[in-house]
Amino acid sequence: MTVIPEIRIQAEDFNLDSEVSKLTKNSNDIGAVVTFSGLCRDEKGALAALELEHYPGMAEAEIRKIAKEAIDRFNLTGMIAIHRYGKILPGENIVLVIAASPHRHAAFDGANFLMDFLKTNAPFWKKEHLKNGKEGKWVDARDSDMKAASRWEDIL
Amino acid sequence: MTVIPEIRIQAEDFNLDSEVSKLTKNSNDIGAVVTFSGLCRDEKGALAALELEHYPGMAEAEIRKIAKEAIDRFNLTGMIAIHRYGKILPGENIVLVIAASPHRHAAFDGANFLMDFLKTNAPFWKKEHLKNGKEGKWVDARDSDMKAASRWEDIL
Amino acid sequence: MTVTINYFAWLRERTGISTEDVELPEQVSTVAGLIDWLATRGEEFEVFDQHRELIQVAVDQQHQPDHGADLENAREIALFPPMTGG
Amino acid sequence: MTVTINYFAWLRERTGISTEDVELPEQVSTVAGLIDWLATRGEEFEVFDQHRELIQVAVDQQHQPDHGADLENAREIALFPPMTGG
Repeated sequence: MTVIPEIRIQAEDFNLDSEVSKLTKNSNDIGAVVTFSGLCRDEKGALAALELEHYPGMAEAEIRKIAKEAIDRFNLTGMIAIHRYGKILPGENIVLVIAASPHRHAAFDGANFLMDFLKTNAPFWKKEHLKNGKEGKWVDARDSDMKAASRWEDIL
Repeated sequence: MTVIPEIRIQAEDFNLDSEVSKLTKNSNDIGAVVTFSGLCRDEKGALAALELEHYPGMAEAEIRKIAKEAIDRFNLTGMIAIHRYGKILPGENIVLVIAASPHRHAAFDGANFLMDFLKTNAPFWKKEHLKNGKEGKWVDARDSDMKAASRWEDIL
Repeated sequence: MTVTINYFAWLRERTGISTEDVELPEQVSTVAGLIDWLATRGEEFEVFDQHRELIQVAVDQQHQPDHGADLENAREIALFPPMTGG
Repeated sequence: MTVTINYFAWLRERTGISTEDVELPEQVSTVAGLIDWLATRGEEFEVFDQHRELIQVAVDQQHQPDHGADLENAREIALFPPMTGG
């Protein structure tokens, strides 16, 4: 059975329950579902919004490529990834990843793997808009994200 | 700030979105939320239901102990665990764990850690009820679950 | 010493008892001693001898991984097979 | 060779261009050569020289981690800083 990941790039928010139930309804072989939600943080209280820019077409294709790799590596029975673009306020969702599997560690690993590579390989960029009206900066890529992606090479 | 985990042992099902939003609303320091849902599987099509028995009082206390350990180890900003009891049909939810954190790997690790120890330390037992009306068996504990819990001793 | 004993899962089914208050004989001072004594209580308690190594114990809701654990001042003892939650 | 070039994030802001169709000079045959040439196109393109090591390239929507990558038959080239999604 080939498992086809569902990948969406959208401005709108998402609903966890309705996305999860797409994978679990009509299925009796799923024992574990892991979801990852990435949210817009603002610990200092200075952020008005993040603006997410993306490369249409390539963004979806890259995430699909990573999701297919995750499905193969971890024998997932279902995978959904949704990445938002546009202005996102502090506390709002940015990204959702769902991995379903018969067993729990595969579901954890699948979601974790997809997030690690999405960070380094999916063509999205974040710009900060500040509350004081000043122009914010583009968020820098982090070395720790590169390291997180490279750790999967030692596994399996 | 002391983070208090929310632990519930209940017969009723749960709603992912409403549980997650308990942690994320009114918060700007959460960048990552990981949920784990454990479902009743029935790959062979022979199962009518699982019946979950638990030790009231101790079940909640043990999960709370593990959740507090997870919060301390991984610096979580929020944690919820819900475990159902009673009859659970194939495809239905059994357990939900939610871990929230500023950073994604802490949220993944926190939920994963809680599930591993919940499997070995929380006083629940599962009995199978079969579709053919015959008496099913009590589900055996798995060595792989003991190993999964012990792997955390090497970490941190 | 009077204690409440709770039985779970197949120990509850085999003994036919969910919970009981019992007077422990004076010589029963550890989990291992309790299991020895329970096994003498009749046919439906033979399971304690047959599956001794599988039996898990909580004393006052604290899991005791070692059968050598002391029962002093115990009020509530629970006996059960390995846990299978989650 | 005529190609479409897309600029993203601060490369889009600095150049003031989202997308353009350009005729590449014949000597431009690799990503590195493209960056060299772009840097000569005026003040707003100096960023390609200043931040050369940060610049990421996709050719026909395939990420090319190496600036030595060939541009032969490329139709759509994208230039962008390191990605920061998720």
